[in-house]
Amino acid sequence: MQNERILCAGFGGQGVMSLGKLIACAAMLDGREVTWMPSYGPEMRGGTAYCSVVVADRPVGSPIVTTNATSLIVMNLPSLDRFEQSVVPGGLILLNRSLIDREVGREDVVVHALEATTMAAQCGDPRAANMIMLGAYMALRGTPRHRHVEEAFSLVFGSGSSTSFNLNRKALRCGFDSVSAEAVIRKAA
Amino acid sequence: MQNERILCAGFGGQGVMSLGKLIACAAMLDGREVTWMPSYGPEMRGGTAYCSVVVADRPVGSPIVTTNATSLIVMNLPSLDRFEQSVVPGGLILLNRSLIDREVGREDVVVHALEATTMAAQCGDPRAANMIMLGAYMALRGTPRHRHVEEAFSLVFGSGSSTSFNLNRKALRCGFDSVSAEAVIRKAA
Amino acid sequence: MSVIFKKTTGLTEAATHYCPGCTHGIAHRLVGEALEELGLLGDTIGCASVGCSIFSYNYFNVDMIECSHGRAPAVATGIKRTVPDKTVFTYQGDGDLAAIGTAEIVHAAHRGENITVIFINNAIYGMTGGQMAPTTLPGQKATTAPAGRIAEFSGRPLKMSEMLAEVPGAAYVERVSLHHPKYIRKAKKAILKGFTCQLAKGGFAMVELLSTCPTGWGLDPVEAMEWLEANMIPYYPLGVLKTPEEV
Amino acid sequence: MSVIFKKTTGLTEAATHYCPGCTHGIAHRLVGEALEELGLLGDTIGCASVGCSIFSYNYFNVDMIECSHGRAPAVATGIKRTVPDKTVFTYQGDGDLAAIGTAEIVHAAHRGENITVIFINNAIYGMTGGQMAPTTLPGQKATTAPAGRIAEFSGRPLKMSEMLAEVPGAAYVERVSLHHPKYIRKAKKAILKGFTCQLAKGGFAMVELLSTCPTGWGLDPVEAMEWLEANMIPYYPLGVLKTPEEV
Amino acid sequence: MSRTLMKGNEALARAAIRGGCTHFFGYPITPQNEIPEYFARELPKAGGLFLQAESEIAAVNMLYGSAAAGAQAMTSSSSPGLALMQEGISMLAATEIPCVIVNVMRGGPGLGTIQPAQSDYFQMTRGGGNGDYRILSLAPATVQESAEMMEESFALAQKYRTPVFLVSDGLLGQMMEPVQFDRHTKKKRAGNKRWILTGHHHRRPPRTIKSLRLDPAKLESHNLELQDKYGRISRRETRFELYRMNDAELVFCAFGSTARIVKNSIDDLRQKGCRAGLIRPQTLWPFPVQPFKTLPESGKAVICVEMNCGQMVDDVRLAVEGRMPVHFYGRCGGVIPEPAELSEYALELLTGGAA
Amino acid sequence: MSRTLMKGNEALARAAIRGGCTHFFGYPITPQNEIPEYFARELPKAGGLFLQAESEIAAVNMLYGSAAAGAQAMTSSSSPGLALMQEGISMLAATEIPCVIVNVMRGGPGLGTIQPAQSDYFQMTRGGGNGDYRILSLAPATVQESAEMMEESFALAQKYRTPVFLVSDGLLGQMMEPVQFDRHTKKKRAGNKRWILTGHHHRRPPRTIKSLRLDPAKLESHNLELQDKYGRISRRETRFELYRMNDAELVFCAFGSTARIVKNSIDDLRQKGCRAGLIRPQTLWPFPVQPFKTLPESGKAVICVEMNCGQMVDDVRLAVEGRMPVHFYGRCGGVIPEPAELSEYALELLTGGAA
Amino acid sequence: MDGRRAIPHIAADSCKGCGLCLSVCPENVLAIEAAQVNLKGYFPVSVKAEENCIGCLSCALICPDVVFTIERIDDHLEGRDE
Amino acid sequence: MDGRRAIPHIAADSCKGCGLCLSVCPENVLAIEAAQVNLKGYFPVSVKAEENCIGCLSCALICPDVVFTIERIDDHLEGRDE
Ligand SMILES: Cc1ncc(C[n+]2csc(CCOP(=O)(O)OP(=O)(O)O)c2C)c(N)n1
Ligand SMILES: Cc1ncc(C[n+]2csc(CCOP(=O)(O)OP(=O)(O)O)c2C)c(N)n1
Ligand code: SF4
Ligand code: SF4
Ligand code: SF4
Ligand code: SF4
Ligand code: SF4
Ligand code: SF4
Ligand SMILES: [Mg+2]
Ligand SMILES: [Mg+2]
Repeated sequence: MQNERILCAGFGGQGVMSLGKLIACAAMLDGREVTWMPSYGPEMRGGTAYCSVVVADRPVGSPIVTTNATSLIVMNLPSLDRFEQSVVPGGLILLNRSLIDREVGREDVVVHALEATTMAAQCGDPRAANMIMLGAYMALRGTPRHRHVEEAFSLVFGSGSSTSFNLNRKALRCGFDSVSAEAVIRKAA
Repeated sequence: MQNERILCAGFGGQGVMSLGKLIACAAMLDGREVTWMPSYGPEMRGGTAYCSVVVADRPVGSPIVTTNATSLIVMNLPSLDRFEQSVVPGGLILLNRSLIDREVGREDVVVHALEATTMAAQCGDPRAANMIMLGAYMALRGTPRHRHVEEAFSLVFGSGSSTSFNLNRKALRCGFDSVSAEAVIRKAA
Repeated sequence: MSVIFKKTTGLTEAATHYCPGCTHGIAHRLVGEALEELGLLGDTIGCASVGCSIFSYNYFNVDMIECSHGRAPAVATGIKRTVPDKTVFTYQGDGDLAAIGTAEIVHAAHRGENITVIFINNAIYGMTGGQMAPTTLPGQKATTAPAGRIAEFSGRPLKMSEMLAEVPGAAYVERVSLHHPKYIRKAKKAILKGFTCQLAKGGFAMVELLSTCPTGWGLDPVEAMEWLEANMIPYYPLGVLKTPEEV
Repeated sequence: MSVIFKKTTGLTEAATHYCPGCTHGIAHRLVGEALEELGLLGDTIGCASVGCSIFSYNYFNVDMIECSHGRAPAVATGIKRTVPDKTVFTYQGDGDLAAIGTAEIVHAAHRGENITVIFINNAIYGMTGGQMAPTTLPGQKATTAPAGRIAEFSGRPLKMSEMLAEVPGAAYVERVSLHHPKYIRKAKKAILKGFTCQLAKGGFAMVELLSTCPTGWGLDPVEAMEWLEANMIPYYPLGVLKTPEEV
Repeated sequence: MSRTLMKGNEALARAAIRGGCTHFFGYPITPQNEIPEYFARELPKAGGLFLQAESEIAAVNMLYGSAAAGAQAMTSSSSPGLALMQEGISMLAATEIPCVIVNVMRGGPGLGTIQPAQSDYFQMTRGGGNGDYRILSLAPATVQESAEMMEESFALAQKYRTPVFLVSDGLLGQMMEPVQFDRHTKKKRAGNKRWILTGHHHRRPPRTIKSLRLDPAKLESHNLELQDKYGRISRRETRFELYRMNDAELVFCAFGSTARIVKNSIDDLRQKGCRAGLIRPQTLWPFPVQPFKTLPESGKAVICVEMNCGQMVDDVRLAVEGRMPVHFYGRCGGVIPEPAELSEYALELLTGGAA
Repeated sequence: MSRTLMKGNEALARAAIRGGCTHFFGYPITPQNEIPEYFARELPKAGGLFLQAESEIAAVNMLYGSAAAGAQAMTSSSSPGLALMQEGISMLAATEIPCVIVNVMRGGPGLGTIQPAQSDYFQMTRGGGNGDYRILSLAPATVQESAEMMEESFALAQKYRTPVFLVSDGLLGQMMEPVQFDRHTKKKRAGNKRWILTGHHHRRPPRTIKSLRLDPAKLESHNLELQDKYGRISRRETRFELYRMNDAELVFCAFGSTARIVKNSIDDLRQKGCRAGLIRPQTLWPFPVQPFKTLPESGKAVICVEMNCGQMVDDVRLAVEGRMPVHFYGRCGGVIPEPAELSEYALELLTGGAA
Repeated sequence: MDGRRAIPHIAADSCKGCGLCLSVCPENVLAIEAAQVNLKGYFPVSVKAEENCIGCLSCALICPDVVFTIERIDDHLEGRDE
Repeated sequence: MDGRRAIPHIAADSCKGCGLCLSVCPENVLAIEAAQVNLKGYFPVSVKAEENCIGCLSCALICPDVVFTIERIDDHLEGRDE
């Protein structure tokens, strides 16, 4: 399977850290080698937060994905500004249209935009936008496996309330389903 | 002139430190290279104190004289016990008979004993025993010069009272004069 | 029309990095206003401590120095003893002042250093992520006291102002609170007094400001203010603990 | 005939290195007697501090550990939290406890550590040769205060007992003096109370013993006792500053 | 054996408990806060004690007292906190107290940054406190290895009656990686406890733990005994990993998280036809000299890569003893090198004829 | 010029005042107490300020504040006290504060002893605090040189905006020796003061002295600037003395008080027909590599002599680069080597064919 | 004492949407709209009932981010308040 | 209360001649002779008027070097003092 170098970025409260953890954890359950690395420090306070996830078949060397990302999952405008150039040609930019009102400037990457915050609100809580993004990512990349993502929920969040579990699951599904239905895909030039 | 390596030792309050300083300072005024090195630390409290003086014609290397002393000026018994073997053959042991009631065991050194404490008391203060010893040392070694020793008084003690200056001077003279008069000199075997 | 409130020139234009609703911002404004009103901005040297307020040197419109964790009072001493005509203050959190920096604050008070100490007591280590501070209240949760502080295990919270008021060299010690505009006005007066004490060469002055850390406490900013009022003030009573005759 | 006074088994046979007339020797005896009388010698771990009393581990007939300068209360904390059934005490000078070790003693009190602190206040740094301590009296000469301590420059002396009594976790704090047999009897009672407080799990207990340093003060031992009475007691009033209900 | 995705810091803490840690004393500092926080939650459940100290100085002294009373105790901190512990560490070394100290390094000097760095190599290998002493310094490169070394560190501390450093950094501490805790490798060692303070119970003379020896002869012989022990540790506990070294013409030397980045470069360089390999010190002190003595014939140059300004280079030079040139590539201040820049540097070096 | 018999410590203090020292902050510790005591008496008379701090940590931080406000400030301490200052020294280096720190070394580790030693060579040359920094480290061998180096240290500190170490020891500090204070060599240098804190007087933007740079790129470039400066210091300020080196077959390397003892041995060895010489580093950092690169043809072996367990040996080996064998002879724990034992060791080495 | 006495001006991009000003405004002058996000990603406060502002300064005193500038309407107040 | 009640024993080689015991003895029992030096070089205290000792323990309580052992003369005191 292909190695994935994923960068998840957004505002502090948008759940980009958990999003990354879920991918890493589920990929681990898929049997792959993974690392997850957060940005940390005061910049997380209110500012932009991001994390790096590497999924590979051999032990991972550098866990940092601030260059050569194969996927960028981006939830707000400042993060797009900062990381747009970090994606390899042919890579994927998955963006939250609800908070990003500009187009991606690059022509050599796959861009998928969706109204994640709005969709999450429809599912019951706008804070579940990260799950919408995760669902879309899974649909676009065909990995990690659904089953393992759901297993990862409890590993990452602990055994939380079943309502939040159901909400997350619903948002995940909604993001997943949206890909074929609503997506606007531009192939790289 | 000959290099001198002098060890002065006694109880904490007997003024062996000043004795050494006076020799060093006067020898410096004689134009020679000198060092003075104290023992320091809690062992000085009540216990035995000593200092090393080196007088030479070239810059002094090691300032420590716990072995190969050419002269040992010793004011109490524990110090004689400790340092008797530190003197080179042919060296001098100048001892305060008032507080040392045993004979020196070695045959290969020059021993000069005097009742320094008693003599000092006669001069006005038993605490001036160190000056008695200094006077005797000067007489025996012919160095440092009287004039420089008296100059050294004010350099070492600061400009103290004239009474103490006079006392010191008197004791010094008394020690000096005693050498020919009272000394019991045994030549090295 | 006349402007009855505007941003003090005691603060720079920089936006703070503090979390939404963090009272560090209020405290900053009060210090800036006090220095401006006393005409001291050009003559002041501030000592930033290690805590969320470490970047305060980006916000105060005065010369500033960053101090190692807890050591601001020693650094301030070095400065004040070198340029006694300058106004020197420290701005310290409760981790900084009441834990690692205990010796330095006690001895600045002990020597009667003529400096002003702004002490932000938010009952937690904000910057490092909500660990227990010496000022954390019994039962209050912290990342290193997951079940809440247990007095039998960690002791009852340290009352720095009361303790320092006992030190002979301390001239002025007052505790105020930032939880409500009415109290904020009083806090401002105390801070002014803290600086005029220094101008009068009165000796060591400290103003303790009861503060919130919404992030560390896991409360929203408004709840945090309520929590402060309901929990901190009863344990840390407000008021003047020591005052010089003349100030 | 019956022996009405003999050397306690709380002390070893070793002769102390203290200067003639130094009250460290008296304090040692009182601690040794107290531990013996309470039957604690076999179960006690003592923490020696850095000062003239560093060699106290040669004199007390208990297991002991040497602590870095000022840190004995932290070391004692580590020990007591590991073996809570042992009796743990520190023996600290005023340089050790009131200067470099301020943070450690305050926080041992703050946490209410169940230890006993024997605090020898001789108003000077004895071991290093008579430098000024935080407890040196105004006008008192020291090698680093050649003209005598100047309060305007160095502050008025720190009253550790008063300060620590303000700390909520402190259970028992008393100041006694060693200048006269009558007071020495009282000192002994206080030390006993300091240990029984620990046995009762009362929390932090400290006994401050006003002491002499004939060498550092440049006085003969008898003069030193008189100086203590005439100068130290007025500034450092004797008595109980804090007491637990039950002890 | 099942794998858990864990932060390096949390894996350290969990492994410490498995390794027998009973007492933790520490003071918060980024980027190691997950360690005390984990202990605060988990150590009491395991029957141990977590106590937050008022400072790093208090923490290291509590550690001293606790270990002296027989606990398997540890502390952890990050770079400036370690600097504050230096007097205490010198004391621990002098009194031969078995205990473990974790350093999750961040950039310096001064407060520097909270981002990862390796600029405490000197602090971790050359004392930093006063006097002649050495601390066994373990440097893991993965979360798995962090856990394993941490678990083992308590046994090593007991075996040699010595403090042990576990040298991590902000990258290793903050990242998550799958980790396996194998129940069977868990080694606990009681060690000789005849020196601990228990109270003499009137059954033996009082015991003293101390460092002060005013008689120079006694202090010298104590020092010689310590040096002896350090010699034993050097002979027995030096560790390293070799990666693709068999036929290497370009020999990297890197430790900890930097080493994992270097591995990426090596794979990359090999694809580009450059035979690169890695010597990874797993102990910083004792430094693994041996692999440098037996460098392959093919070797042309050594590149030392560190997240600092070259603190390990001297050790590498001393080990290489002039057999081939030693180069240095470093990033610092929280900048983490990219595999690509290392490859580039290496290729330039080779084509520039530096070898 | 008249000679005064002075203790090394007092000569240091007097020279500091001559060198322009205006502020002293310190905490008592043997064997350096004569320094603060001298300042307490004399600095106020010279218009300066002596303040006793509550600890070494407070002292180094007062020093920081005072120098940041423009004073020519210094502190002094001895080995364990230096260990306590490490965090502060790292801060001083990071913020580039010109100031002087005296270390009158005593034996270690831990409290060790108050007797002389040189076991802080690592502390004085490899940081000891966190991060990449270096401190210019002057090591006198006589009371006269102590005074000269001390006097000059303030100018060096200003010139490079750096803390400077003056590395003495209990022997040099406690001994008395004649010393001359030459009025004409007194160099004072104001240095660039545009960074000091004065209050902005509404005439310029506020100034900040700080070490924290959360942006790794900024912290890295700050580090590179520091390294640049250290390079400049290395090139310009490295110092050493050669003693009877012209035709030496046996090359001693020793610094500070040990070097004077070694000189006795050299004279002794020469009398016995063995051509010995000495390279004496007068700066410990930067270490004088050059004289080792140009060792006389006659050279057969290097003997590094230290009052520690061999902390300088690595630097000597790195400088000798395998051109001849490097041996070590050391005493520690307060034991001071005798000239005779050094001669004996040297002769055995030569006859044992070790060269 | 009723009626309009002052105008609160808001530097919306400095606002972090903490809600403290709302909570202390005695006249309910201020509001936060969930719709609008500022440059920093916060929902900033806005003036919803300007006419009610009595110029008590509570909002300005409690705002940690010095978002407010308050102007008094002089004609109305002149001579009544010092 | 007058007369002899106890005997002070002195371990002269432990004595540092500080004089504290002398200064507190209410009955002038003790003395220091300038003539005699002990092993450590101090002038130790000696009992000059044993018969005056009332067993008040003052000397023992203040002696920093635990030089004293005091014995009570029982026949004289029995039943009078607890
Ligand atoms: C020597 C050292 N130890 C620990 C830290 C980590 N540290 C940074 S801020 C802080 C606590 C800050 O808490 P507080 O002083 O209460 O300030 P707040 O953030 O709450 O305003 C700590 C422990 C450090 N930077 N340096
Ligand atoms: C870190 C450190 N700083 C300084 C010293 C030196 N020192 C030894 S004892 C002492 C002071 C002791 O004074 P005090 O605690 O009052 O005890 P005393 O000797 O008066 O009984 C000092 C400063 C030290 N050993 N370690
Ligand atoms: S963490 Fe707490 S103290 Fe720090 S900025 Fe946020 S709210 Fe304020
Ligand atoms: S120096 Fe002072 S405290 Fe120390 S032993 Fe002598 S008299 Fe006692
Ligand atoms: S000034 Fe008072 S009334 Fe006006 S908006 Fe602010 S808080 Fe509300
Ligand atoms: S108090 Fe200030 S930052 Fe908070 S919501 Fe109101 S204006 Fe915005
Ligand atoms: S017991 Fe009392 S009376 Fe007897 S010698 Fe001692 S002090 Fe004097
Ligand atoms: S008090 Fe003790 S040491 Fe002092 S003179 Fe009397 S017996 Fe001797
Ligand atoms: Mg706080
Ligand atoms: Mg004292």
